[in-house]
Amino acid sequence: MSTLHLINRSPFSTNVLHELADAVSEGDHILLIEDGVYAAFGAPCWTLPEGISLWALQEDCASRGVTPSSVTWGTMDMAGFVALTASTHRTVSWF
Amino acid sequence: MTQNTDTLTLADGTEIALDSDGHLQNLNNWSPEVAQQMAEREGRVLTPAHWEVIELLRDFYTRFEMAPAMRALVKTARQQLGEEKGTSLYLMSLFPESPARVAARLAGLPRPTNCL
Amino acid sequence: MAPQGLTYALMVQGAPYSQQASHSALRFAEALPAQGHRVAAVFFYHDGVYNAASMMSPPQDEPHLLERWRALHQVQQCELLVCVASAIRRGLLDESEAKRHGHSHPTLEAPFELTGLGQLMHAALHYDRLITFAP
Amino acid sequence: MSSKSILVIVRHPPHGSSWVREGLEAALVGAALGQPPTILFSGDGVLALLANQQRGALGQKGSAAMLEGLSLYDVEPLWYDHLSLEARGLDVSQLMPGCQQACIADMIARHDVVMSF
Repeated sequence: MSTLHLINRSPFSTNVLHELADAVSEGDHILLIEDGVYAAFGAPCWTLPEGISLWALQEDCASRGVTPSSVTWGTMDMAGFVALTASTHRTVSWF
Repeated sequence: MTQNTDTLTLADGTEIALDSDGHLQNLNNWSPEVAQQMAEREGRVLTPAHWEVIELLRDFYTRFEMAPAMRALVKTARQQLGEEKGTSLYLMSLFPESPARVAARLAGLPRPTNCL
Repeated sequence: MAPQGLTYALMVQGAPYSQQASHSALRFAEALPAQGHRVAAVFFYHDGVYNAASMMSPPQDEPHLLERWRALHQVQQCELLVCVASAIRRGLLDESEAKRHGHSHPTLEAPFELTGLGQLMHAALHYDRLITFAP
Repeated sequence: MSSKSILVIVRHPPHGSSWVREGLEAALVGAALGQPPTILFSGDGVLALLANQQRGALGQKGSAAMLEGLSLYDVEPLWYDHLSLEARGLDVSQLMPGCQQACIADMIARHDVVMSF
């Protein structure tokens, strides 16, 4: 019964990621899309609980010249995005 | 600009414009006399029981800045007019078809924007 | 392990050519069939209603989002539902609303349809997933 | 209708954008159809719950009046994320009546569908 959280805002312009830290549960997935992928440069600049999978959408990283830190962030193509929405119970968009 | 499809003429000769659904074009034009004429035009006779509901709707709109859907209208009627009148059956008997719509139109509330 | 054959509802809240929301939603919707899923309904709300602007005329070297929505409708037989309250405020009127408000031309055409929020709630309750693409 | 539960999360403040009103509209329609959603105010959304609001300039409608009407649609209580409230230096005494605290993670986990505004 896990949740996919979609982030489409730059972490440097909003507080979304800090809010998200209180909203996730173990087993949830976070997927960065659109301007959200700017969060994928290094280690997260906020603290997340354990047991959360972190992803960045490949095509939005590529268009922006962002190379996600491979230690923290997995990359995912559009097919992976679709698969994540199917394997989780619900999707929440943060904007 | 809104299409002018009908008008009411008040006793003093004032013309009041209605839209194609019979709603007031300008909500500020509402008065009990206007409601009375709108009802006559629709072939309805307003009794004190009808007026009670019309007043209830105007009060709802003033407090909450929206017209109530049926569910909320019934609940408000129950709270303000008592158990007996707070039923959809009772409201339907006063305003057949759709009480929330018809009574809101007569009460001079805006045409609802979100048809269900 | 992911379930197969799901029906999706999308809610699009971002305006075309201002935000990436429409692109993301289209990309996502177009990727569904490859995994056996389909989009059953797209609900346009907030500034997302501008996606239905029938006179949308983008330069030739940019994606024509209106055409993409039409194509999506064709391929996946999805409903393109536009919140009537959001749309009319913002000047998107189908033929009957245009007439009602005294305008000579509609600004929204099939396969887009003006509809109430009830359809969004219906989609949320009846389809397997609801995904929101926000500005 | 199916028995799925819907959570409406409002995460934006009133007046500056139409998000609060549009989220409430969706909740009201769900309720009018006999499926009252849960409504949760989180992040800047908690600011929509402040007491003593009024209409904006140009007659712009806010959301406070609508919020007061929600209980007539059986959409109650008005849940707020308590960490969001604290983070803004506010406490429940500054909010309109009918508000109750919640934890956003639990709320999300307990509902089938989440709509955010």
